[in-house]
Amino acid sequence: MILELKNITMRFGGVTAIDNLSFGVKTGEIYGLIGPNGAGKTTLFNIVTRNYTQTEGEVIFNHEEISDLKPDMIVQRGIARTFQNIRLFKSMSVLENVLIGFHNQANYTYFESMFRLPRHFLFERKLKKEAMEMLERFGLVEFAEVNATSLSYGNQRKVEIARALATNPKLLLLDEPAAGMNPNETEDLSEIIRRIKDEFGLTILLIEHDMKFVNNMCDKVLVLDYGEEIFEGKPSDAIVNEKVIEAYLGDFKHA
Amino acid sequence: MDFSTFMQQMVNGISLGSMYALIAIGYTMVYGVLRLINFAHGDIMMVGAFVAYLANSAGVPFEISVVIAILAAMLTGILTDKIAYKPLRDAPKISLLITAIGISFFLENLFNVLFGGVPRAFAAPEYLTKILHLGSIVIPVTVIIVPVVTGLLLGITLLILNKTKYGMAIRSLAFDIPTVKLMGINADFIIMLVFAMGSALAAIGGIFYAISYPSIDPLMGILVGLKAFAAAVVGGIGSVTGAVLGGFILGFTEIVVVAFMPELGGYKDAFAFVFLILVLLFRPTGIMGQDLERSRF
Amino acid sequence: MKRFAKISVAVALVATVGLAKEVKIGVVLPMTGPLAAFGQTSKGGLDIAYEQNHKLKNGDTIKLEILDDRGDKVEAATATKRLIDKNKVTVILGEVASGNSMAMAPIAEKSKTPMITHASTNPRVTKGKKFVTRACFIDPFQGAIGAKYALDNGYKTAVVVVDAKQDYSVGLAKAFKKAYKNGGGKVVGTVLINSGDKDFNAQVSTIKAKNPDIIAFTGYYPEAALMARQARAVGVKAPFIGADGVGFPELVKIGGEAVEGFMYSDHFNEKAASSDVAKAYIEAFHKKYNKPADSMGALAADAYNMILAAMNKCIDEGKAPTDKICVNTNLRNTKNFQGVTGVISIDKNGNAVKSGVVNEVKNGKFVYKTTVNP
Amino acid sequence: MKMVKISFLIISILFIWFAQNYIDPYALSILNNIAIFAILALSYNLINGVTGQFSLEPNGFVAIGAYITALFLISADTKVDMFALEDPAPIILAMSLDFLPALLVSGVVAAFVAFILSVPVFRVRGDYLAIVTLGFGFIIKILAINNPKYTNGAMGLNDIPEFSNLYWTGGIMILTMLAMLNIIYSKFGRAMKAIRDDEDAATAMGINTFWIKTYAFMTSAFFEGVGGGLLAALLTTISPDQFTFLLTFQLLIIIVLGGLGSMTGTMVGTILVIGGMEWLRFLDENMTIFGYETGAHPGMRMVVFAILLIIMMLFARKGIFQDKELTEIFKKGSK
Repeated sequence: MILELKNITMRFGGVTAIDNLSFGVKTGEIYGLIGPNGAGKTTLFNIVTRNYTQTEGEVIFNHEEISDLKPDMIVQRGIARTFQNIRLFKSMSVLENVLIGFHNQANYTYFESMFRLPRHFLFERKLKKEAMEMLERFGLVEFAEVNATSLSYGNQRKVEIARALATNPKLLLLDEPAAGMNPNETEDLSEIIRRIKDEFGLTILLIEHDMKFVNNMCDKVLVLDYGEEIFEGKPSDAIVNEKVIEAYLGDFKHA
Repeated sequence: MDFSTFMQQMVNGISLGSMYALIAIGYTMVYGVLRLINFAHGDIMMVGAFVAYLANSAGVPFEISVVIAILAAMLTGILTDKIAYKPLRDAPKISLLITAIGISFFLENLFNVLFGGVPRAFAAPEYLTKILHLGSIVIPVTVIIVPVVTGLLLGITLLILNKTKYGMAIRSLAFDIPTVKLMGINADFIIMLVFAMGSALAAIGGIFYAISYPSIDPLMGILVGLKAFAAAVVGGIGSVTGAVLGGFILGFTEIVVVAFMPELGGYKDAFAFVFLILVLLFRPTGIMGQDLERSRF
Repeated sequence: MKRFAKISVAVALVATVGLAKEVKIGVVLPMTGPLAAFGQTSKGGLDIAYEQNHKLKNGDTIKLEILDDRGDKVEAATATKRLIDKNKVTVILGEVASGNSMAMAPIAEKSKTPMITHASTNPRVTKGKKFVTRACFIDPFQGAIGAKYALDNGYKTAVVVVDAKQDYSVGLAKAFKKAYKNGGGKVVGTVLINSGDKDFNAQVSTIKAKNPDIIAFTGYYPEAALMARQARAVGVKAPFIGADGVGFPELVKIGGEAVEGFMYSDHFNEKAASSDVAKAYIEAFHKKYNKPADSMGALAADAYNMILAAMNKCIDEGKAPTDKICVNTNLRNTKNFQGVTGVISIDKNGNAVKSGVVNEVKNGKFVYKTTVNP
Repeated sequence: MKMVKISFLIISILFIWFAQNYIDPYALSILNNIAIFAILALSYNLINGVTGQFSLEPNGFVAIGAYITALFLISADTKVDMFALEDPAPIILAMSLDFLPALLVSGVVAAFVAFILSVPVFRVRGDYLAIVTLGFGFIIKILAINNPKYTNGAMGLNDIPEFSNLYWTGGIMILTMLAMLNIIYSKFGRAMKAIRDDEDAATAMGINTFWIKTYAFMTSAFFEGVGGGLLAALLTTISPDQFTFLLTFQLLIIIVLGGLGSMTGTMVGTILVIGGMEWLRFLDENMTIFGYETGAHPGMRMVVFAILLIIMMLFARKGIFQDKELTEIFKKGSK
């Protein structure tokens, strides 16, 4: 059990976004979080990444309670994330974006850079090599020098995942990776995700609306509605589960 | 420090406080709506004082020159928004701030070139500069008029904000300009209204400042403006009552603390910024403010 | 051989007349900023003196290069460097505020360019400087005038107000205190202000607590007027006595009747001027500006005329008027020069030994009281 | 690409040697001014342009640097003679160092003050940074005025030995440029740019944004302190009023004109603005346009500059070099 959330409750003013939710993700699993809009998926995500502090409950990662860590600290612990609306660094090239991910793996100090001492060159060369290898893995080498935000939507998503991988994570959080992609781009993406999961021994927690993508990707899913758990289990069972359908169909009822 | 001197200083503190409050309201309204520190706001106060002086010395009766000054300040505020801020509505924050500083410098130096850097005597009419003698306490009449007028204006401003259609539009703009535009409200007109109200109050503040300290020069707006903004932040940026509260706290401290400990006189101008840093450390939203930081995730 | 010498001198004279050169005088004044009134009135007097005479004996014409230093000492230093290096002036005239002159003096001294300040009264401006002279008296003398006048009129206790931002005020306060104590007076307190301040509530309440017979204000007129107002507003009755930094019409405009009875020492007063040089200047002044001649303008005119006199002496000695060393020596050796503000002679440290006057504000006018000789 | 950098270095060193010996004093003083303002603008661009933190701190640190260097350089007996309000404190009399150590100490002290200031300032985001750093400048001025025992109060310091010549100012300018480029082309520079583009995304990459912003702030403060020292040794006289917001405003124009985040742009910006300030001086003086005497209007120069800045922000927000270095433009162009 690499990630465990116990009795998580989150209140914004009067609204209860998440109501006493508990679940766990096993190492090496691809775990899906699905549910209608406003079900609390992104809020849950932000609790894991410590951007939000939950009103009640515990977050345990690798058997360590991480509630009082800051967002940048948990990245060093091995939790990386991508954003729903791709947030690449617009003034930098694709290579530089990925190099940012490697930031904490280059241990040379500020003065060594300022005075160009040997360790600076040593690590910069090592970093550049690793970054190029990462780009190769994602087939982005030809775009290395290109400004990151000028790429196609699919490629930008790949850069964002490559950048997250550069932080050498154990758990990768993907926020609607397939959003806005056409079928063969989605296919291409799920193939890459499966490959990097095996190659880096990752655990993946993802939010997604595209049921076909969830079906062939996730080992397990948790379905949320109004911040409450209404189903946990295999995606194939979820589709036939009466409560899940009602929640989704219910969407039309509410409208 | 006998009783009469104490009362004396209390009254002076309230008077200076209300002047800061009048200017702080303008800052807080513009920041509340546009998230912009209107650096030029302090200079709009100077424009108010100068235009009143110019009109008055050109023979126009004092009351009318005050109205002219308020209109001139409102016009300056609106033009500043139209020319410098509107085109940059969705530019990065840093460009807006630099433009605001540019406008501030433009106003200061323009008035310096046109009217010269010679400090001028601000002639106020008899009934405003009379000095009352209540027992041993000696009180210039402005020290009473200023807080009363400020209270009145605060009431009117709150009335407009909470009760009128435009007020509601202004308050809703504070949350999210794009969505407000979707609902058919002419956002730019409302923003213009905010600048007009803020500038008018600043002009009145400027004129009161010139009556109490009757020598005016083109650079008088800088320090007073900054202190008024610090007061707005201390009171809670975005909240009008907060701005007034902050203004009084600052005005009060400057007069009373220095009266008790004259050797601190030299540090009078630093109080505003010390307050500011303390507020940022312990309560960034200020006394009355709420967190305007919209969620980023 | 003699004939040849005579001809060459004649040729030289003709040559110089033929191509009458321009001799530049660099002028640094605070035309804007808090001390703008001082700069502008000085220029007023300078323009009169320039119109009266801007030709030297050898036909050279004088050209004035006036730069504004905004009353800021760094700007004054930069302007002086510019005048010496870029405009290649022969002499520097200025500045008014002692603080600014003290920033300029080392620059003039280092480049061996004669500098004459017409209104800075702090002794340290010329201290140890061979190229810096002065056309006005110095603070020890002016401090003594004020102290003596106060004691003669029975004001036994005094509070001294010092503008901590101005060398002029600090120097004057020291001189006043020394003379006042020696004369038997008692300084019951010292209060600090900063030029540019507008609110003196704290200082005024301290003065009220000390309740002195007289308040010695050693700063400039903008602060003097505001403090007088705020003092009267709080019920302080004691009269004010100041110095040449206060004698300006704006004092009455800003101060109103709060400055009634404000006494101050000064360099010059129209009524007291008797010499025909002074009369000619005052008449020209009235014709041009139709308002009473002030001391800053008169001092600037004197400084200008002293420079011309020194240059003409250099020409008599057969040297060029642009020879800085010669002009400086003649300037330093000025003896019994009849100026608008009285007879001026420069002592060995470059200061002028001359008389001063005391004026008082009487229903909005500056009224001459008495003259005090060195 | 290496060749471009090396050749620039050689050209500038030759130019400095030539200028120091063969140019007339007035033009030389302008070059000195340009070199010092380049040092200030280059370092200011790091916190403002590269890291995207809109701070208005320079005049405060320049004042610190100027006062510390001046107090180290002025001899003890000149101090005794100069201090009028109160006699100098023993520590002030004891202070005396050569020019280089004095500059270094000024820089270190400025950087230390920056560190203390960064705790309240970087805890909170956005516009407050501008106002707090502006307030910081005022507080420094007020401290200088009210402690005559240490700073000779409002009268400031005169007779500062004139050490600054083009070797010092030009040399340190080159070092500043190299230091800035070295920082930008390293993981720290990238982290700073990441914070400028999207601070939350940078945090999500494991970057401790507080520390990176503090590094940038301390570096800027260090070079601004050194620049202040050079300025004091050039002008030979300093006073609390001299380090007003006008100095920061001039630096703002320079980095905006040159291009926020671009160091070569800042160099060009400095030459244009400081050179322009000097060249436009005629605007302040009496002008005869078609025979019409405009009379002296001091301040007209600043009106023109204020208008220039606003026009630039409206139409050329990116500045001449945008946020690219000269070398990058060559690279882009050549591909």
